[in-house]
Amino acid sequence: MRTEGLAPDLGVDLGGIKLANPVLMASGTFGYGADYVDLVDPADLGAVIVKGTTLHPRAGNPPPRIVETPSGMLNAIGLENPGIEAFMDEHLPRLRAHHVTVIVNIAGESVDEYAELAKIIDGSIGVAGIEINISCPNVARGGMQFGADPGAAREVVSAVRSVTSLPIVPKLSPNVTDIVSMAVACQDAGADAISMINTLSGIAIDIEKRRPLLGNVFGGLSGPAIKPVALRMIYQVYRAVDLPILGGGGIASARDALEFHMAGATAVSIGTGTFVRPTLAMEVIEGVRDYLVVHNLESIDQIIGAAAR
Amino acid sequence: MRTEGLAPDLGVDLGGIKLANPVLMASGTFGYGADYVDLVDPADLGAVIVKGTTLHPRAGNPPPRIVETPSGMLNAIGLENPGIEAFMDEHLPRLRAHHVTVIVNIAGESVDEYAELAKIIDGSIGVAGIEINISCPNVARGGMQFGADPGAAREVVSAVRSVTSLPIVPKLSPNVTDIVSMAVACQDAGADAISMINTLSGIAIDIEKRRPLLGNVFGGLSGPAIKPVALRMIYQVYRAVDLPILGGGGIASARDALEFHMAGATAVSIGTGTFVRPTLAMEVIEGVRDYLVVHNLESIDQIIGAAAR
Amino acid sequence: MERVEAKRAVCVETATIIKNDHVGVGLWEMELAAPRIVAAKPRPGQFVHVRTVPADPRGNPHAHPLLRRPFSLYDVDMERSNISILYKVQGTGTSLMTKLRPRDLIDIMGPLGRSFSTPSQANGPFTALVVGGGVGIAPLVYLTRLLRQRGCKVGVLYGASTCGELAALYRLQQLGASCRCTTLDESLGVCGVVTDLLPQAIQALHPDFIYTCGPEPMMAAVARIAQKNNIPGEASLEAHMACGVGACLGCARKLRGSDAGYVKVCVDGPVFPIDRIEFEAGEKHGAEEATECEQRV
Amino acid sequence: MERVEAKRAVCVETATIIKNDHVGVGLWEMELAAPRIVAAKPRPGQFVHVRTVPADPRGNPHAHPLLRRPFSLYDVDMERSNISILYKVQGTGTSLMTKLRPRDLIDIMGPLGRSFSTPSQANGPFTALVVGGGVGIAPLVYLTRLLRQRGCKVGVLYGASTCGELAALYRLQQLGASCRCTTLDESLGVCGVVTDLLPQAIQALHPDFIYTCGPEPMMAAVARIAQKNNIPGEASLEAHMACGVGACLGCARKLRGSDAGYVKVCVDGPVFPIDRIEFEAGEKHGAEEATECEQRV
Ligand SMILES: Cc1cc2nc3c(=O)[nH]c(=O)nc-3n(C[C@H](O)[C@H](O)[C@H](O)COP(=O)(O)OP(=O)(O)OC[C@H]3O[C@@H](n4cnc5c(N)ncnc54)[C@H](O)[C@@H]3O)c2cc1C
Ligand SMILES: Cc1cc2nc3c(=O)[nH]c(=O)nc-3n(C[C@H](O)[C@H](O)[C@H](O)COP(=O)(O)OP(=O)(O)OC[C@H]3O[C@@H](n4cnc5c(N)ncnc54)[C@H](O)[C@@H]3O)c2cc1C
Ligand SMILES: Cc1cc2nc3c(=O)[nH]c(=O)nc-3n(C[C@H](O)[C@H](O)[C@H](O)COP(=O)(O)O)c2cc1C
Ligand SMILES: Cc1cc2nc3c(=O)[nH]c(=O)nc-3n(C[C@H](O)[C@H](O)[C@H](O)COP(=O)(O)O)c2cc1C
Ligand code: FES
Ligand code: FES
Repeated sequence: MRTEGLAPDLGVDLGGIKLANPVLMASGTFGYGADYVDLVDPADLGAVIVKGTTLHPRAGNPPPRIVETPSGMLNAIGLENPGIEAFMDEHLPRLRAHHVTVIVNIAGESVDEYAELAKIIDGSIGVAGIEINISCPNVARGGMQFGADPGAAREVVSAVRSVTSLPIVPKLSPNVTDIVSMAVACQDAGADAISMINTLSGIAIDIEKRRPLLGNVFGGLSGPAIKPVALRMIYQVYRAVDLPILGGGGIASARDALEFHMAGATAVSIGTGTFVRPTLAMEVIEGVRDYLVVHNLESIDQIIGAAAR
Repeated sequence: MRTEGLAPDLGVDLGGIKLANPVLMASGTFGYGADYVDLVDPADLGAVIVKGTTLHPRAGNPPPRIVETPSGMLNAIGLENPGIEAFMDEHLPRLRAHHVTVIVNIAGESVDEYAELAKIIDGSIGVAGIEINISCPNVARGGMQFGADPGAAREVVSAVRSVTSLPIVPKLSPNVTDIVSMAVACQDAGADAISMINTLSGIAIDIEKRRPLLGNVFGGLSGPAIKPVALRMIYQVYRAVDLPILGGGGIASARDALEFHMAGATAVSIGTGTFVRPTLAMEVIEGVRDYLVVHNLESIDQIIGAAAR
Repeated sequence: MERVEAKRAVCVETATIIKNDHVGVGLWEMELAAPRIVAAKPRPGQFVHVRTVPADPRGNPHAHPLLRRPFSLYDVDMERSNISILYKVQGTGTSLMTKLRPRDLIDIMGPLGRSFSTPSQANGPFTALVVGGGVGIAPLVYLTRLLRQRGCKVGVLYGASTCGELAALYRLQQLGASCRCTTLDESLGVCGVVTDLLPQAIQALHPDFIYTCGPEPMMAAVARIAQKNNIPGEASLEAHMACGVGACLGCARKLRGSDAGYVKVCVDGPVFPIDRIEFEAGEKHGAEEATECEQRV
Repeated sequence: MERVEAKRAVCVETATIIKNDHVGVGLWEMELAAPRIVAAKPRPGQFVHVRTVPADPRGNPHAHPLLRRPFSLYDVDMERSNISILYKVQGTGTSLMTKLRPRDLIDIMGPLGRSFSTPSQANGPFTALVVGGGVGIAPLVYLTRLLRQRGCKVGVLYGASTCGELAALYRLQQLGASCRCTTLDESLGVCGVVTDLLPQAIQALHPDFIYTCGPEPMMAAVARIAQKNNIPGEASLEAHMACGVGACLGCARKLRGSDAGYVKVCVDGPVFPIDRIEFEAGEKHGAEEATECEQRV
């Protein structure tokens, strides 16, 4: 159903981050943009959100780090990354050279670390925005404690806000009782947009060994299995908060992406879906465009939150 | 791999409820035991947990009430039920006549209603225990508010405890930040066992109508999709609380049930899986027995919590 | 009138596919060897609940889609113990069904639901008018077979968008029903929608009873016209289903005058008296409105 | 030595199944027309990442299982642009693969990973010893083909539980490799495990290089014996994979002396120098231990 000739506007503004189209690669699932380069030109994407980056290099968790589950997977990577300096020196220049819109996902072990990371990024050229990972369930320190408590989230976001004028996008954990209060706290603290959802905390068990399957015991559940939960949370936050939402969690088709837009997402992120179909992001961009054409819509804005009003 | 002759002990004690085998039908998925009677003899099951029962009859939510999702489904039944009196008069005698072990799932709109329901049941013969539904996400009043706050859960469980000596089993909602504190609150209030998990709150959107698909907008996600989350919560509660656990959420095979036992469940409940394979519960009983035989284990106790220690 | 209440003898059966053919625009017919279900004496209007993925002896409990799909009995061959369904490709489940080949195994459950009411000998001579739209014709074919076996006179009004969708026409004619068709593109029969023919057919046949299945606006129009003419009737409804046996309460629907609560389409239906159904809001349909064809003229 | 770094030219291809045959106990061989992957000049030791469900043009993005499955290139037919994989039925994905028939389409991605090192002309005469256990023989067959094409002398030690699992034996012999086999049940070749033969084979062949793939305890034993004899070598490792291209960091594994962190099996491997691998704790294997056969005697 591709309709040539007509060209609806796929551009969106995600809290000050101008995106040529609303499809982003989720943090931790597209490396630094180079791994899929034979299959996807990262410059064609709305943006690439790079792997969660910490102040110091991290080795990550012991294997096994992934296990498949029904319509999903658990991962317990443990934020393996070369640290912010190596990212700035090695990866960012390459991304910049390829005209990729880059959002850096940062993870600190303390409020100060978040601020320090943001300060380092603020001083550089070629970063369009910062995604603040307050939700990674796979590391002992940092991560979840900030994502589970509105007060702590407010602190982290405020600290980052105070050191950068780059657009900042806190990424929320779904493992909470009240997602709206988390989003409100981020809004109050000066966030420019909200990213959601990160993975659901889960485990799997090897019934022959009678032990947890993951080296880290706990992992993060991603993939189509979590889509209904992601949509619900986006719907709730869209109705309660004025910030644009970067929505994701289980997107596996253009239809899925449209559901996210209609629930309230200004842009969408694709993670696990890329592992299954490396070119999924491109198919989603095309499929969303087709939907707009077929339904005589001029821009994506006309469907954002359509089902949540 | 059926091995005749050997007969490991499948009996378990779920906080005072003696079960001939550890496989139960989850509330709301097996009606009052009569709907599947051509296919499954309810007397062969560990127990039947009947549909959530309220003080007064409830009509339930407007349709559509169900929608399929990847490896799962959303339901928004809205606790349609004929009320406790009709249950006691019409359904319970029939269940009793068929020698079914019956657990009644109760849902109140207030603490008092929970107590009143428990009092009515306490006075009757033929009920083995009470599952306290403090977690139904599909009703406006009652349900979730008790399931999201340890203080409220404690109140409900205490109130029920004070009026009955029947085994009481609060059923926890997974839509919380800290499942362990919910379980601890229930333990402190005198619960005999913990049932978990109820459904995850989710939505789905009709991209043609640009509206939520369910009449009630929000529904409860069940089925294999939620299994990793259920296992994680059971694992956490098993390590923190001394009560036996009735574990469920996405069980679709004997292998799944074994994972639940090893994560810490004394007994398991099957819901959505029955819709897919009506005889699943019987297959699970047989498959668990086979595992014990093949691994030379005499009783199910030997695997309960094996992966969580 | 005779009618089957739900759940006389439900069974789950691993049926063998005999044929699975593309029989019309978007339409497929699947014939299955299902001796256990046939032994339960299924009645017209009842349905089977089908796992759309191949039955796997090794068991793949997570195959997508998870839930079963309901399909009316299109025909039953009592002698060979075969059943047939006529299905339209809609989404994932029905797409997967088209991939199945003869000799493949498929997991079905049934017979389920309450059947159409049919006249017993005692009713004397009986004239039925059957009104089907699109794939809604499915339950009406087996119904027609039974009515004809009982010696009833059966008139059929059968509408679709185009003649390639009238997949059941030949079978209906073979059963000795007198059929009149409508298509929107005038490719066969009268140009228009099936309810355009209804007032005249009522005049001509004086039916004792009207049976209908098809899109809701069509059935709503049939119900209006039937009631205007004081003719009783029944319609087969659809609802999203999980269990199919009354256990999940997922298939709720309000009936007229049932403030008390919802009925379950799977066990209280899928067949309901037309005067009790509250049809879903939809455009007016057929006779009462200018049809596309008239507008074209 | 020549070696291919990962990702020279990865492509995703809807390949057509040419054959999919049951070739041994629990073993299947699938041949695929995959011109784009063949055009990327895949090398021995590289793998393809396979969606185990039939490729569906209508798209069923939720088909189970979701993730791709990695399989080594068992053989490549450059002329016909076909590739083969030899796979063992383990769980859901590999079970589903056995259901695929010639002409079905399947979604594969590759070639992926770093290949075995192979001698270039400049290395002069070269003797390779190839040690495979069970389905671990898969990458070693294509390797043997290449080594033989380059004029190398290739000795193969090939072990399995029983002769019905030695599915690659004929193909190896056709390639002109001298093969010795072991089975645990004495059904073919020497009774025992494949490493029982290794010390003697090293004496006889004086290999320049040892290549191995199989169960971890087997490869660990091969590594120990190779190192004791000062012979360099490489082994192909497995890890659970999601992306297969280095993006997810899911396939991490520690190498000896790499305190700095983990390597990625998908892009840093799957082939690694045997002296750098920290093998998974397992029982001692073969030569160093009494085997079942000896115990039986
Ligand atoms: C009693 C009954 C009898 C039916 N008889 C027939 C028949 O004879 N021939 C025929 O072609 N169709 C029939 N249908 C409709 C048929 O069940 C749906 O077309 C089918 O479920 C669509 O499945 P899918 O996976 O292709 O669609 P998807 O859209 O992918 O399905 C998604 C979900 O929606 C449900 N769904 C979608 N459409 C319908 C619908 N119209 N009614 C109920 N559930 C739906 C599915 O069951 C599934 O849960 C009948 C429905 C009912 C309730
Ligand atoms: C580089 C590489 C090359 C391989 N080459 C071959 C080959 O040529 N022939 C062959 O038969 N097998 C090979 N394997 C192993 C093969 O990938 C697994 O047997 C297969 O993934 C099992 O899938 P399943 O769905 O049947 O099993 P399941 O147990 O149902 O799979 C569940 C999950 O575990 C993973 N998994 C299970 N076993 C393994 C394993 N041994 N290694 C990695 N992941 C696993 C699956 O990918 C999946 O994510 C190779 C593995 C790797 C990493
Ligand atoms: C292998 C893997 C690694 C991930 N790493 C990160 C990370 O470093 N930082 C982060 O914020 N989210 C991380 N995530 C979460 C994803 O960015 C995304 O939020 C989540 O997977 C849900 O989307 P999906 O279902 O489309 O994958 C990771 C997810 C996966 C599967
Ligand atoms: C249709 C439906 C109705 C349900 N009704 C109830 C209910 O009345 N009370 C309750 O405590 N749980 C109810 N549940 C939740 C189930 O008992 C069970 O906890 C949940 O579905 C997870 O298990 P499963 O994945 O095996 O279905 C219902 C679930 C479904 C699918
Ligand atoms: S489908 Fe479950 S009650 Fe009707
Ligand atoms: S499988 Fe993703 S990095 Fe190796």
